[in-house]
Amino acid sequence: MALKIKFENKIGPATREAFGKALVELGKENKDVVVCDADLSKSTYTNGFQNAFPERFFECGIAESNMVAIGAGLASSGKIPFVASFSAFILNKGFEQLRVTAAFPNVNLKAVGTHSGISIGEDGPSQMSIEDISLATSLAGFTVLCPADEASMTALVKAAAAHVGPVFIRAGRSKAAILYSASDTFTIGKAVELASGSDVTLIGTGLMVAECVKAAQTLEAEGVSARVLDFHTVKPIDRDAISRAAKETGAIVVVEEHLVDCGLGTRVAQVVTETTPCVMEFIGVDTYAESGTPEGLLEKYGLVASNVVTAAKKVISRKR
Amino acid sequence: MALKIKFENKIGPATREAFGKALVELGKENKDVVVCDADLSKSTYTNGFQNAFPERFFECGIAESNMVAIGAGLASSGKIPFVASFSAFILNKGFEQLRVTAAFPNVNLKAVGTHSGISIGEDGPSQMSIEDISLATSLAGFTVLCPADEASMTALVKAAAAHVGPVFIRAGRSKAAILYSASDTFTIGKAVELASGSDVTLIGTGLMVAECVKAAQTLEAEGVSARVLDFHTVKPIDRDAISRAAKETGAIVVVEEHLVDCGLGTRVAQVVTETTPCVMEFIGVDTYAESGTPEGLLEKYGLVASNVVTAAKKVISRKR
Amino acid sequence: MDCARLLVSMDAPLVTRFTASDDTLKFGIKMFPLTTDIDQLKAVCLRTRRQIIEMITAAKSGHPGGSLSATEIVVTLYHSILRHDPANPKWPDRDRFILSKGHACPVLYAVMADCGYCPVDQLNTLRQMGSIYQGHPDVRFLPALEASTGSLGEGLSLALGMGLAAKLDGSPARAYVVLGDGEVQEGQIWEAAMFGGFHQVDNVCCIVDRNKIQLDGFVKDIMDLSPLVDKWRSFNWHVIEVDGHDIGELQKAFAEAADTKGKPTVLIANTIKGKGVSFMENNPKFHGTAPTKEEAEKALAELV
Amino acid sequence: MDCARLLVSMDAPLVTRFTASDDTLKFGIKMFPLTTDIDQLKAVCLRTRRQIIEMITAAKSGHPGGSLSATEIVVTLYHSILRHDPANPKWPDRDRFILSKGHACPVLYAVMADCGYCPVDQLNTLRQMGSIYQGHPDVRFLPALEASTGSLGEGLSLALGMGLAAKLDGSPARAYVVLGDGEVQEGQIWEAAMFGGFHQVDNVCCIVDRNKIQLDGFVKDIMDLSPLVDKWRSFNWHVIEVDGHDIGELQKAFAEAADTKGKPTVLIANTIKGKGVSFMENNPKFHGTAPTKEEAEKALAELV
Ligand SMILES: Cc1ncc(C[n+]2csc(CCOP(=O)(O)OP(=O)(O)O)c2C)c(N)n1
Ligand SMILES: Cc1ncc(C[n+]2csc(CCOP(=O)(O)OP(=O)(O)O)c2C)c(N)n1
Ligand SMILES: [Mg+2]
Ligand SMILES: [Mg+2]
Repeated sequence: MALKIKFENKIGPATREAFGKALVELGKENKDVVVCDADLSKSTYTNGFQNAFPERFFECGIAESNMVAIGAGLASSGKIPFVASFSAFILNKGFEQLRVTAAFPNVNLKAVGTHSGISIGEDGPSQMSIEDISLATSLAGFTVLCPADEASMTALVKAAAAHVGPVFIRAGRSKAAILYSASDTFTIGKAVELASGSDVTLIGTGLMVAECVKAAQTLEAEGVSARVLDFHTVKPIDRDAISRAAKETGAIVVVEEHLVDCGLGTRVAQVVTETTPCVMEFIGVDTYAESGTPEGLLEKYGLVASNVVTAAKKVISRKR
Repeated sequence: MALKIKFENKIGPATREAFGKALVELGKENKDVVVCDADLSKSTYTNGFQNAFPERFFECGIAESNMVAIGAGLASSGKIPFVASFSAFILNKGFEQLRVTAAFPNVNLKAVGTHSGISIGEDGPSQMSIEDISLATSLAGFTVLCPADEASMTALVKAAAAHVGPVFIRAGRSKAAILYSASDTFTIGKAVELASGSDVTLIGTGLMVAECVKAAQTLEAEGVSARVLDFHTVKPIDRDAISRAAKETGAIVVVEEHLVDCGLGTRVAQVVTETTPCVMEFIGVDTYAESGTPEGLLEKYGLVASNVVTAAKKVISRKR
Repeated sequence: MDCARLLVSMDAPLVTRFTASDDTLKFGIKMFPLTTDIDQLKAVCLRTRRQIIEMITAAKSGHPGGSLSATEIVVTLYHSILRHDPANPKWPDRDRFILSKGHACPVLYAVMADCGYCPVDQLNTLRQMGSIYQGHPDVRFLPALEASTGSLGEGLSLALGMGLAAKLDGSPARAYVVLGDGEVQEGQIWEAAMFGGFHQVDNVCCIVDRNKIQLDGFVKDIMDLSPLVDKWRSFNWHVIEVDGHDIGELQKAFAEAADTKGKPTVLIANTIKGKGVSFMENNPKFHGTAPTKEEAEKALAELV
Repeated sequence: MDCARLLVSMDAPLVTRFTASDDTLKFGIKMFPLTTDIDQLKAVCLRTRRQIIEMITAAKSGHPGGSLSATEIVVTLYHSILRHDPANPKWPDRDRFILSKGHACPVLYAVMADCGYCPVDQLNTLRQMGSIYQGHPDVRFLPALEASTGSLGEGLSLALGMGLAAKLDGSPARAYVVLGDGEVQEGQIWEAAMFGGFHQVDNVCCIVDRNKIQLDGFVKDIMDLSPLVDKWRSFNWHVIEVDGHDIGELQKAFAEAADTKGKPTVLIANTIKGKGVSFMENNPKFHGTAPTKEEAEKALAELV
């Protein structure tokens, strides 16, 4: 493999923090940007926007269903609303509102879920979303983004605002390893190839992208050439990158901090069988996790680089 | 192919009606069976149970979130509650309740969604659920059933009641072609092979199973041998049937009245790439439909036997 | 869209909150002529009711009861209250109308067509594939609609969002939303009610079509709402109880709502489900059952 | 599970609704000894508060404010009101307790451990991987809990379901549920309130921990609830306002709730968030911030 970025395994801000900062910048650039939150503005980092533009911030209290539809009403009147909460609450309590008031009429609403995955840590599974990719991608017409680090989140929040149509952005609680710099550019729907490689492709999204990069480094030391793709966009899915990976590497591992049987992996598998069938392995969780440190949980539930290495070797061994 | 059932394309009752009748029988057999509905008892057919056992029927009004958690409370105290509404409403408005009060603590709740898919007809997309398979399978620990006709629904409602743990049952509004007889038996998690075949496998669920059978008949006339599998259980998925189909027929078509990129098809594709990669085609919808007759809509949105035939030929042509 | 504007002679507008703005120039706004004339409005209601029966009969499915109960409410809004221009349905400063109880869309389609938003002669394609008159309001097919509805409980939140947007823009636009009384059982209504009261979204006016019947039967048997006035008051709304079939009372209540500052207003509009057709009145059967041809003839014979 | 039963000398039970049934034989029920002795209960509250501070300090994260505000409520329930047996947590006729505001679980864990449900000496493993004392109540780890909570808004519905089940079974079991005041903004609470009032689920008693603070700040600034008593009354509940730190008032109110037939009862328990620790009292910061070691020492020095 050949790494296309400078990766030093340095820890940067959480993607939720990057989201909060990007919002403030958006607010400066465009007075139509408005923000709603449901009593979690300190955790979603929308409080930066709230402080900067109090008249464009709407506190909805602990009432996520109403918040989503309030946002759709604002969007229907020409605003660009970002409605935010924990991913588990905005999607699970706002799904019908996202469907009927945003997806179905194609309204320009931006929904943001922070505290995705199990890496939120001590608060435990009631606050973790391990089904948000599934729910968000079940909204026809939605664009679903899951950036891996600060720079990609910043760029993609702006891209989401510029995109006309409903968007869901998935953000994490934990600090995220730095992959990109502020000068990197991102296109919605186009995966980023972080490392070229020919033996296997490692597809990650969110925090798992860095684990894929680390795994690729380990694999290289063992003589295995791994391609690494950052699927910052889960929907629309980059069919082209998938079919090329299948054709050129013949083996794919998908890694996500999500239920393994209804997330990015299943969508990639669908494209693989529709285009170029190849062997695949999937890394994710299959049950609700528990309290613990983020690092401890990722380790226990098999979401770290060493698990990716093992899966890569396994999938390669399955190639005919 | 060799058809293993007598299929005369005769129309029987809707699966929702079969569900309603089975509930009454369950009520007679087991006094712990209780039912909740959200102002749709005439449409979900829970009104049969209501009339037979009024003291065990709880009308919740138009408040699906509360209904689901009321059901979980009943289950926690030893009852076997069936909570029913349209699939779109019970899952989309009750998802967080299903997650936290049923899936997460593994509570013995049975949730039933009727009016699945686009074949509900004239009421249009706000009442159609084309994302219910995705949402229900995103609940860890849930068993997800989607029977194709009266006899299989009747048997599987009973199996659901006997199964200890949370279950979601998907039912349709339209009358369903008869595939089985009352003496047929069904096992949760085990697909039924309705026709043996070697050139291609047609996997269907719900109303689409009959379309697969019809397609297999057409294909046979053209010299193509198609296996037909009824995936009445979407979760846990029958990995064995999938990997055998992939190995023995080398080509699979999945047909579902559901968003094509987040339903049964994606789950089958995952198992295929994990076990025996092969070419696949997928039939489903990719957008919200509209009002119309059930037949007209199925035709327009490409969910009839002729579409299955076309896909089967295509997928066979893609075999190497 | 081929939208022949109906020309009906009308009095001067009742409410003249509207002041010329850039928008009127940009959008070439020619306000729909409003009227206070009750006889004239009664005539509109009569033809609306006839249209509802005809549409639903032609469709062979649909919801007559809740369409008929809301007729005076919707007609009064479009003909006496809303600042709107059917030729410019996206004029930013227009007042908004949302039928949250979307299953009652026949009344909305009939009134919008009558106002010139959309063709009268296609009304009888209701619920057919490709029709702009979908089974529930769908903006993809009829963009002049303010919202796609049909999943109960969402319209009040939408109206509040529109109200907030109007305030941000300094627009005189107001948002009106009709809820069913069964719909009021949805928790989201109370989340929205709390939000509206707390944020003082006084450019929103909610109308509860209190027809006392929902899908499975009478509201009092399914999930009673009483005391409904107390509920809304305790959520800090200005509450006006009206006879929802009395156009004069409705006009006065809407005027009072517009004059009420610091609080949103809710009209509890007491109505009769199926109003105007003897055998449909107060009859749960006609919540969601289309009349047969014979029943339709009987109904039309009464609606004269 | 290694559950050492704490032996505390206690008075006779306050409420003796309990009558011997087959269950007592089958389950070998030895009712937890209840007491009305306020001094004794105050002592339990004090050690509970100390335990809360210690647990959260050890965990370095958690929610002290809402745990401290609910201390008298939870202690009074477990020691004066609930018919329960820590040795038989699944006894069908037991009274149920649900902490719907699951983030306040430290108070519940401390009280349950003190009653003998679970080990006191593991309380300081709160929020650690594998601990039975999860960050939010999780029945998978601590089966003696009645419900897994943490997603706000769900506990009242659960309690109502349990109340219905008890009625079907002819059981004397009652269900108690504690909500946060911020939590009451969830629409599901009002769906449940409407259900409880309509179906007269009078074996359910709801307690709103009215500590006037939620996550982002004061309830009155985030989404005011006033007039809260009127709201519940208009949803047909029997409402009792109490000082949520006055054990005698709480005991009386719970007795009144048990005596109230045909209506469920809600206690609006006026409390102080962070109660008992001067620098945490009424301080939004300590909704979800663990005390530092120094702060913990200061707090424990006050809790004597
Ligand atoms: C969320 C949701 N739940 C259930 C339904 C099914 N449904 C359609 S109409 C109706 C009854 C509505 O009664 P009401 O609000 O009183 O309307 P009206 O009497 O004015 O027709 C129901 C339950 C729905 N459309 N949306
Ligand atoms: C559905 C849901 N939304 C948001 C949260 C995040 N959250 C945790 S605690 C809290 C504030 C709760 O305030 P309140 O109910 O007043 O509790 P208390 O003051 O008693 O701690 C919030 C918003 C949650 N747990 N669940
Ligand atoms: Mg009604
Ligand atoms: Mg509080």
